[in-house]
Amino acid sequence: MKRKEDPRLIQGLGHYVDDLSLPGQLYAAILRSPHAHARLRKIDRSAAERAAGVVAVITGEDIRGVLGTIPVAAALPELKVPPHYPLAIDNICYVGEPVAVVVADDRYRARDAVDLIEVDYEPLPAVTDPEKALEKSSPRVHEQFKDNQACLWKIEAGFPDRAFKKADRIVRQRFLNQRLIPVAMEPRGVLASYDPGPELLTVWSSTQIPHLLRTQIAAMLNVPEMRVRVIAPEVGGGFGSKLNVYGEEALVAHLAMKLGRPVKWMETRRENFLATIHGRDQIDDVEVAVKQDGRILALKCRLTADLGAYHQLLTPAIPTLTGLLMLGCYKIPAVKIEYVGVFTNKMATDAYRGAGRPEATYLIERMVDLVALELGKDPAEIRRQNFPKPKDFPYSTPTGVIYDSGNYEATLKKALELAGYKKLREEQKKLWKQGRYLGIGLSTYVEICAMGPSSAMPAGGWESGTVRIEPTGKVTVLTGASPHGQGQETSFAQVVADELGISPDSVIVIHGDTQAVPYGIGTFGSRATAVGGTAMFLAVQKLKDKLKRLAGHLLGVDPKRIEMGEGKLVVKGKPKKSKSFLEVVQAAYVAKTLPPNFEPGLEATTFFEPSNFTFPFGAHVCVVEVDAETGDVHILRYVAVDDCGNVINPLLVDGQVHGGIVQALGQALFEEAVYDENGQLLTGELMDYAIPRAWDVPRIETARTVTPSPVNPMGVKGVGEAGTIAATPAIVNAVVDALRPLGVRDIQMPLKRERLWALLEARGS
Amino acid sequence: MIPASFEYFAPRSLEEALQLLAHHGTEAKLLAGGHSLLPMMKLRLATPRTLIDLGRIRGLSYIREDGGRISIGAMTTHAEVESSELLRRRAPLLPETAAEIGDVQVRNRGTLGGSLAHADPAADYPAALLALDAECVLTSQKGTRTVVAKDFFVDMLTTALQAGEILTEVRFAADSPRTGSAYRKLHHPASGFAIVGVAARLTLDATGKGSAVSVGITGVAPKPYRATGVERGLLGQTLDAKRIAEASAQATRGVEPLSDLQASARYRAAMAAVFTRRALAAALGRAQKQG
Amino acid sequence: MGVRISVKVNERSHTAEVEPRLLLVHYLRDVLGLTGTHIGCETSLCGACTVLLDGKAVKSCTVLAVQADGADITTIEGLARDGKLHPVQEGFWEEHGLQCGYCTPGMILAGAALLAENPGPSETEIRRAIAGNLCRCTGYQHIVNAIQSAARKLKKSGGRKV
Amino acid sequence: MKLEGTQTISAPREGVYRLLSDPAVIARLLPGCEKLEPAGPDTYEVKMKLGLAALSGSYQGTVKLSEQRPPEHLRLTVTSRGPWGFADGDGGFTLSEQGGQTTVHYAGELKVGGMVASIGSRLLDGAARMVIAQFFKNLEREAAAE
Repeated sequence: MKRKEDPRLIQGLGHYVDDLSLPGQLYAAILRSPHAHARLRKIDRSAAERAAGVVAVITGEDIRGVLGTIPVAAALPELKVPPHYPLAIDNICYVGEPVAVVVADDRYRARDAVDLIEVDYEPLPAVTDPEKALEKSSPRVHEQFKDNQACLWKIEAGFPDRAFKKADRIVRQRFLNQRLIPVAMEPRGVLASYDPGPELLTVWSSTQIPHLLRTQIAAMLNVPEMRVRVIAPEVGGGFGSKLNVYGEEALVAHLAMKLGRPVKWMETRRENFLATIHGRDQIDDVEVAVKQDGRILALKCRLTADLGAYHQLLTPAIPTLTGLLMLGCYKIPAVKIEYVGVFTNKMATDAYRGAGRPEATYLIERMVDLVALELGKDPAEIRRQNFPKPKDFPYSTPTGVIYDSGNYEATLKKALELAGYKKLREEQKKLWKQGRYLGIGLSTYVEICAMGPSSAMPAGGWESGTVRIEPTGKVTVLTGASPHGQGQETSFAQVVADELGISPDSVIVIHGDTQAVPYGIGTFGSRATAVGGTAMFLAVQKLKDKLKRLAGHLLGVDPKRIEMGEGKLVVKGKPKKSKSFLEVVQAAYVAKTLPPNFEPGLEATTFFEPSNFTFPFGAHVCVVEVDAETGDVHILRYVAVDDCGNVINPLLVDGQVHGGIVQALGQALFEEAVYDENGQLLTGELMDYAIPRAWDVPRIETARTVTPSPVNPMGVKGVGEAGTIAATPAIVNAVVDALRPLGVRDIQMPLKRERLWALLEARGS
Repeated sequence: MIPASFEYFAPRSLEEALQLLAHHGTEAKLLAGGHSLLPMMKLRLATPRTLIDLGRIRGLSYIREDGGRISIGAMTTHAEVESSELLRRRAPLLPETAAEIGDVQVRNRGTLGGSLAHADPAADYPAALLALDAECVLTSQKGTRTVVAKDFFVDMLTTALQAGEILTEVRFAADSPRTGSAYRKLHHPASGFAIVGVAARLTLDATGKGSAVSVGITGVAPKPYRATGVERGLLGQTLDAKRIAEASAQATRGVEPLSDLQASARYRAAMAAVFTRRALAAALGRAQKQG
Repeated sequence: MGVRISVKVNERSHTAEVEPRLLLVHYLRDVLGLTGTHIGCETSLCGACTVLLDGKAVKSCTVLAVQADGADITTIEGLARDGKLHPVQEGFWEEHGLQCGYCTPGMILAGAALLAENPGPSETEIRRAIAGNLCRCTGYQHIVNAIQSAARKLKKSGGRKV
Repeated sequence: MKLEGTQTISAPREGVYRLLSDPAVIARLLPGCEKLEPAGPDTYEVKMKLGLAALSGSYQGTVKLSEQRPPEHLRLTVTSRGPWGFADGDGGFTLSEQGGQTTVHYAGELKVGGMVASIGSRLLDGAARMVIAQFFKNLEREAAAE
């Protein structure tokens, strides 16, 4: 089915934040620190205040005691939480930290006035290397803490030390999961307007979590939550970067209230690089204990996560997801993980597509390949040997999660067949002899989706869904999930239409407006369909029961005998005895012939709390050739076999998989946020930070197996992040495999040409 | 994302433009396609007080051949160079190079003159201009003078253009028979600029020896240069893959390669040799095809 | 100090007095209210702001409004004719060529400009032609499919001028 | 960013040293320096206009002389800030003489911040080289004029 979202989007009729304008609207522009660490000595804003068109200039002093701090919703033992103000008050801790806001009558003049603000900074020594930051001699990012360790979290289960003693071999490797910049195509933006009559503050923000944002900015602004309405209009991509509460959201709202005029702020791409959350940035020191036959007995990992200067919403929690998923799709009985979160003078990291799970999958999938290399076995064989079998599900891992359902061997088998694995290996041997570097990389992944049971989520893991059948027989669905490109307006309409036996054209899905939609959690962690969709599905069931009851009443039969479909409610076995869908709906509203104790109207809301996460899985195969002269990586084939449970709309699932794989390809080959030792972001624009373009990307071959999830009635699992989680190690495994004849066992991401060239050159290619 | 204010002039004739330029001096910048200048202005790395838009002047956009000499007006866009039938036939190196600049949209607006005058050390055109032994025609109120490409590029972002001068035309000789050329480039993965860009043109004599060989290299050093070491190794020689490979090793002789996040000086030097070899090999193949 | 410009946008003529530094994209969005053209970067790399200027795809964030004086501009709002979607728009809809939709208007116009010049492009030609348009959602494959599908349709219908 | 190199000036060491330690001369050596005024012991306030073709901007900052050991060593610290960020250079100059010529060895560090750091990195190497080359070219000229 074609997407319902598309007609407006392909005609330029969708409205993103910057497309909205209000009468009397002002524009905000932000002055940001060029220093990574400094004391603010003095700010002279007089020239800016005098500039043409300028209405206000505010600095940290103006918000001291007025605006609350930016929230962090992560509970971890020994977590240090530095105060994080929307505008720097005394100290600067990263390049890009907001120092002052100019509000003017047009965006050009606001921008002009920013250059007129004079700031006297006292530069302080910065620290950007997380390991150096842990040394005693390191400058401290926050003076009030005795060191830069932000948190410490440990898991130990299944006697890992004993397992390591029993091992035939121990394989060790350090992996750097580099810092990434999410680069949603639409930068962040906020428009706020305050209506003093009803005392209503309306905030339009490019966000993935309108309800949570409302709760949080109400608190930051110290206004009652019911006086705040948050609307997420069209959102031009998020990838986790808009799963957050940002200082600018509170600042712009504050300014709109203070100035009594609507205020808009749009992030520039440069600001988006400097001051929207970054992703990944972990150092993983991993060792695994293996038996000669290939069985993996235990895994140990010390995980050092560079959290940046402050916590954003989930910053310190992200690496815990790495911990939970670290054993991948393998039955590894013992584990020991120690995660240290570190403050550095950089932008905060937080949830970026996959959020902790790509890091886990990367390290375990690379490790399994290293084990194969060490034992001289085929990497497919090592994987098969360590998979839990279908009968093992639900499978409880030593890290404390329960994989709901799975058949890992089936996806691997299908992927290897599609790729023609055996032939590829033969081809590889031939090409190696000719001095050509063909490589084949596997990644068999499992991931944690459908976030998630509330016990495991900082702000609740349920989702809301409301279904309202209108008197005309048209259906309005309200979902607390706030999609931004995933296509739930279509897939949800499909589900509701299927259930009610009507056309999807008769269903509209509304989301992203806190005034319209019951409280919700939002779209992230591949949860929209499995959790939000289920809430809606259950709400539809309530209405179906009601419709059947009413139809039974109208037709004079037991409601259990009523069937729904094709616009009708029919008595089972008596096709002529029926009422049209519309007749029954109207009867519910006209309310003249209702069964006893039957509530008029047709609206139902469900808050669905999942009992567990879901665990999609799959097997990806990547085939590359490395240009021996330049180090250029050519991806020749990419085969993805994914199992995300039941599928509602195959085309949408393919779209998610393609996009995810290409984002992973970005990390594997190009992307890297580089800070210099003074804390300057050297990749501060798309000129220097490469995200994949159409010509960098191969055609992706997709296929699926279907293992429904028992966690929700639709049997769906989620697919938003699968590609990103799976593909990075598949590509890196392929490139390392290609260079195997040179004795290469690991290469640090991104696999820049020069890095590969240096390996080729050093080993006398 | 927003340029600083400036005073704007859109002269209708070259004379008028020269007058404005003379009047406003170094505070004025010339606006051609704007694809080098406007991005810098939007980031406020460039804040010219005055902009003189050359876009309204007729007669600065042309590609013509006269007696074996090709002349191209400075306001000719990359897309026009790329798709010129005349150039594809008579000097295919230039369209091949133009096709490697930026992307479609950039090529539709960016101009030959604008790109050359900006003199980005990683721009593509300069390599081709050097290999073509082109001349740049500089016009001022005092008249015109021509500067050969080798002397036009003075340093990073610096050309031989003096105050009051406008680059109006580029000229060079069309290919003679048994000439082949090629442009080979290692793209910067983000910006698309040349980490290394090599333009090669060679002509074979009746015996298959290289009677003319020129190699222009961009992206490697602060300014584009002729790889004279490579050229000397091939001139008058019977050209084959082996000799080309040997000569290409001299691609960075006498220059100190740049170093940045994407490529160290060592890698740049190595790639200069690889892409020189590839460009020359392709050029040779094309020259031989004509034989 | 304003400069007077006249432009034709989506077949309608407009005259305005603009500040010389006003970018074409801001003229289209803020002055004419045509917000279908998006802004994604400031370095002319993302292509979200692509419009057709005298039939050629250009990045309207890197063109001054004054440079467009006298030009004929097509934005995404003007691509459908007489209530009928352009084949490239149809292609994007049918082949799921978009997710969040932010890059989509620029991408569609880049595709339409390509097909106007080259009605039967190869996959490589399509990928080259949209290399100046970044998409972070789709992985490009469905976009390529969408343009291919539009090319097939155009061929069947005997072409259509953009 | 580390900067290091050697330049030869056709003049005796004393003379070169005198030039390098004379604020009035430094003002002429620093490319784009428009104004240099005393602001404390061996410290001067400067206004500079740095121009690389299209890219140009006005900077203000300070120049400080230290570690002065005539005629063989001195250290120059330049800080500057402008709308596109800051650029701070700090380097030692060691002078030796041979056959009436002075070899100046310089070693130091350049720190840039703000816009210049995050977008200019591609051009930074070349730009630094250009400024240094200009500095020594000016020094050569000053030495010749003595």
